Amino acid sequence: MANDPSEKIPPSTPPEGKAEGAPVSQKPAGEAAAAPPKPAVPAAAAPPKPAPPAKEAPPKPVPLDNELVQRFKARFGDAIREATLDRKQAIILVAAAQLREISRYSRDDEKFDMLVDLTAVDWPKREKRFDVILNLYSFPKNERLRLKAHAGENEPVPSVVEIWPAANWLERECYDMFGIVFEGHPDLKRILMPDEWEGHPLRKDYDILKQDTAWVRENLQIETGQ
Amino acid sequence: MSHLIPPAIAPFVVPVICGIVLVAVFPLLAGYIVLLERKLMADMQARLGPMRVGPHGLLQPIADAFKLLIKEDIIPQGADKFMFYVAPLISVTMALVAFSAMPFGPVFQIADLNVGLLFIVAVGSLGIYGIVLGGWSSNSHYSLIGALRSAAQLVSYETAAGLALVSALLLAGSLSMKDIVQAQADQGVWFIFVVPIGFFIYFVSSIAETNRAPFDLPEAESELVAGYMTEYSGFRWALYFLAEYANMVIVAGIATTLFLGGWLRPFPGNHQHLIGTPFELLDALPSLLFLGVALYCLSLVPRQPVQVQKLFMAGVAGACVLLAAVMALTLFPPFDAAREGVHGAFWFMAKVGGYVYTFLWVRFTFPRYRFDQLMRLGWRFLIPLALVNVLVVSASIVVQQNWEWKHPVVSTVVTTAIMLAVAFWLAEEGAKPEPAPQPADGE
Amino acid sequence: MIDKFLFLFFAVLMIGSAIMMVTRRNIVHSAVYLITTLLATAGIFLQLKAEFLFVVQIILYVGGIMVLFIFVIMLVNLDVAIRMVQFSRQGFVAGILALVLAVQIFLALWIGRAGLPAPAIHAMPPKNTEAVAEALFQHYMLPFEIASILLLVAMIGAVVMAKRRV
Amino acid sequence: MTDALTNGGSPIETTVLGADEIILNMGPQHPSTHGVLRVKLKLDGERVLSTECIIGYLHRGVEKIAEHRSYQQFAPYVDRMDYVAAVSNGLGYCETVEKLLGAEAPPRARVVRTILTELQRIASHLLWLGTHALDIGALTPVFYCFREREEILKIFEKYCGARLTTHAFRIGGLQYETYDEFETDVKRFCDDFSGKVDEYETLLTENRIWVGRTKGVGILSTADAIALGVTGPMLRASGLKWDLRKAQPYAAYDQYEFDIPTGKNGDTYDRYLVRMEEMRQSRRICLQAIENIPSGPIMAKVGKVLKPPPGEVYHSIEAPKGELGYYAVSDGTTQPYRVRVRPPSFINLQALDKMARGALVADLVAIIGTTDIVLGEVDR
Repeated sequence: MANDPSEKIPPSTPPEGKAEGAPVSQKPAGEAAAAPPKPAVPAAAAPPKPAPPAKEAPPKPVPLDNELVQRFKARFGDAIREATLDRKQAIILVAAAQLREISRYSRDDEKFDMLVDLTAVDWPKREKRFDVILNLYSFPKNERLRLKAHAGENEPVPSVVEIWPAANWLERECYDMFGIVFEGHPDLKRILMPDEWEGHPLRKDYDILKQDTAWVRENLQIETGQ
Repeated sequence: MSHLIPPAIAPFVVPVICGIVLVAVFPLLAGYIVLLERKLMADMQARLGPMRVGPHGLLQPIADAFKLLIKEDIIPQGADKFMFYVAPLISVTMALVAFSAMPFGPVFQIADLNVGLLFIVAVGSLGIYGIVLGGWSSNSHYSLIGALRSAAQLVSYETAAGLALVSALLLAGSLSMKDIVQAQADQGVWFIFVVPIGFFIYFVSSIAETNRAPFDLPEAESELVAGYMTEYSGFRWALYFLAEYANMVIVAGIATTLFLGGWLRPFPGNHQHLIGTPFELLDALPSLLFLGVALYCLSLVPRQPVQVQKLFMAGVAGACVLLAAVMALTLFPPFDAAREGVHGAFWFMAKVGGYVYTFLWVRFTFPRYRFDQLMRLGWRFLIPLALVNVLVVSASIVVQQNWEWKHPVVSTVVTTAIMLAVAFWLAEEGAKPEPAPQPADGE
Repeated sequence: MIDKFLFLFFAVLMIGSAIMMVTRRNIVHSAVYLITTLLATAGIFLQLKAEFLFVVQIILYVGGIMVLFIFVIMLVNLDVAIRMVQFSRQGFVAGILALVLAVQIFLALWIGRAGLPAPAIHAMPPKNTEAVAEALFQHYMLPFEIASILLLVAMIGAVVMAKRRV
Repeated sequence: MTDALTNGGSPIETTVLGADEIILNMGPQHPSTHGVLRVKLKLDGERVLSTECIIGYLHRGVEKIAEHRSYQQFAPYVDRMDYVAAVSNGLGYCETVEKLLGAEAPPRARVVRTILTELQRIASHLLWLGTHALDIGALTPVFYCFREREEILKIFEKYCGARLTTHAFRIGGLQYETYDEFETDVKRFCDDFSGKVDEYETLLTENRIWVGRTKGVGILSTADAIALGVTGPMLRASGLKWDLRKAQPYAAYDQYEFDIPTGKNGDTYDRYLVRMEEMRQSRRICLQAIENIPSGPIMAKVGKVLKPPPGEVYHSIEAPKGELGYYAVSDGTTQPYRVRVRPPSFINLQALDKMARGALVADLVAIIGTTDIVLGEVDR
């Protein structure tokens, strides 16, 4: 039984390779436990640390260039736009067009076998306003990785449902909330909002008080939902 | 007293009184069975149950009935109106008609048919039409599935129940309810001790027949909302409920009559006297029991918060004292005629109550079967077991009658042992995983 | 007097619901009328003091067979049946046939009326359950067993046919 | 009236009798969809051919609200997502913002957080157990479960005044010191609780009907579970020994010893066993933590106005239902630019179709129960 992932597949990046801000474990204390999760480990883990000094240097994103990123770059070249480390978490910005290939590579070769989350962020002032964000997790390595792709207003993004079935509802939610179209999604329709709703609520230009008054009037028989 | 009544109508007096009492009182009785059920359930689930209406919720059934009466009677769109109206009536009528052959004692019986048992079973099984037609006419999927489940379940379990009854009938040699009890009196043993397996089969099947948990699939609330009753509301819904509880009492009555000795007093051979009195201890037991309840109610009186509730509680105690007095009075020689009837009715009701209590107990304890499991239990366990049971019991009777081999205890032990072996074997077989469905061969 | 009244009541009920049964469009309603017919038949048995037959009629036909009928009817899609034209121009032929049959029965009764026994007034033996058992298991043992085997064969056939689809 | 038999679905001839596929709408008002889940079932008789979940009836736009509240103001809102495990939600959010700020809660706060979160896990699992058993038709366990859950809620109430949506934690630590009898209360609860879990198991674990209803029902293989992003007890029941409390410890979990229960078959019965064992393990953690609560401050110095430097962070915790993640983006102002919640119920619910195909309607009820969803979290 696959009760311990790290016994199944030897980690390609040993957890100790965190020297230059390795991709990703959540926090330093977490690194120790990246070893096989067994009951004995926490006993050996670091004792509770004293509270950190109140004034540290404020965290900020820094460029990242470790083995993982290099492997990605070697494989995909220009499609890997940028790699950063923000609060000890690895972020790789990729070209939207190549998203599916990069995802497949991440899953099959880099063993990021679970798509934890897929979401988007709206930056309306930017030329390509949406960030599509894929949060990946690797059971064998106990690491996280964030793939990010820029997408414009009416620019379809390749769907990753065929790679991670988990993306199905997540992409639908993204479409529902931001209006991002995922190409190749088996059933792209709204999921949380009513099917006939106009507008995509999580866009920055969708005011928090705004609503589809016509829909509300027709379906709820009230003047306003406020 | 009997000379006051013209002979032309004399034979109809007791039946008519019984009938009126049944129709008038049974709904109330059903309400109190519900209250009892809720109280018992509450007790087993670490809570109090209804406490608000009347002291300890004693008036709850009346409040519920009143609420149901004045509720809106909703008919779903697209329903078959006529059927929708009639269906609950069928259920409740058939259930009440079945009571007409039920002996509540040597005296209290509406009609002693010579096919009484068959009549009760037949009429009781007609109640299914109320369920099936009600479910169908509601124009709702939940109702329809509930109705279908109900029909399938009833047909399956009636077979097992019928075969289980046969084992007791073989011993009694009659279909008349009175004769069956009389046979148990003559043979000096209740049939449950002769054919325990038959009783067990009947017990399980009767739970299934009355749609009670863990066989309450036709109304499984977590799957089918309320099954065939989903679209019913108000008083029609209450009629279904009434029919369900009436059916419970009927199956309990059948089981009591066939297996538990009907109105017979337990330990007929025990003649120990209540100290200092000429009465037998067991004859005096009902009175003592009612007196005890009365005392308990009296002790609760001061704890009631409101004056009205105090009075009510005292009234309940008074009623118990009255019952105790009636039970005690009939022990005196002048009332010998009434004694059989009153005490018989008490024991009959007590046994029915015990049977119903077990129903409720089972309900609170077990999860619900799945439909295929229920069918498998019926067809692959109970029916074969019941068939073997009939064979074994008739064999033992033949052996005893034809070869003059009079060792009833030995034969009972032997038959029961054989039946237990068969039961365990069948259970083992049933526990084996279902073989994967074969791919269609040939075409 | 009361006997005659009961007989008339059940007979009228029986014929009336039989007619209703064949004329209903809704197949479930038809089934319900069929149940009424069967119950009325049971009532006539009771009126003739054949208690055992009365109960068996209810248990077997009404309680068993008709439940299965309704069960199957509900499983089958009813839409089609309701939309179909009920009498597809065979009414004329059927009417003639019915008439011929009625005349035939009437003639048979009329011609043979002398041989019919007087209406049985005497009560049946009180234990008619035993009487039925005696008839079935003593006098007509062989036909009874043959009939059972026939039913068994039909049942096994049904099981085999159903099994193949699963 | 018989239109009902075919409405919505394309009638396909499936049996000789001509019985069509039935489309059955379960919910949004249905006793066993645990709120307002609506499942559109395609049935052949009682066998489920496919399911489609229709959700959103409880959508409140939590993520949109976050963009219009300050960091502290948003904290109470997260309690309303998984409202039966509000403490866990709060923990996830507070730690995320702390990470965004680069701050860390003091040790005392972290231990108290751990205790409360584990109690919340027990409470959540108790609620699950009660309703799950009720779905399968066992009427009694639910009352026993609520009896114990009540004790936990009382502890919450004594600690922060609220029982359900507690808002127990603050960004940077805790607002309230523990009350005087906190340790004794938790200890007394834990001491009693061990016997109570055994009691539930006596009612259910070896009950023939229960086993028959749950064993082999709704099987989810390890590979499917990973592919569908399923986390929490469901993933563990599918055989993967993975728990964020061990894999990437947060709060004070690295200090305590506990086991991760796993299942073998990934069926409903295994999920039941895993959750039962998790309750025992949570009790174990509580007992260890209560022994030694460090003294010291309960609040880190984070300031009154929170202005995290621009950037983003993803942080997740092991909530009772699975991995509860928050992805927060700051633009350097007092309000978050974007807060994304990774709701475990939402993603676990996606596996329903996989588990339910070929099952009976009755199994579907068991499967929905064992998925342990809270619609407040699914719809947000």
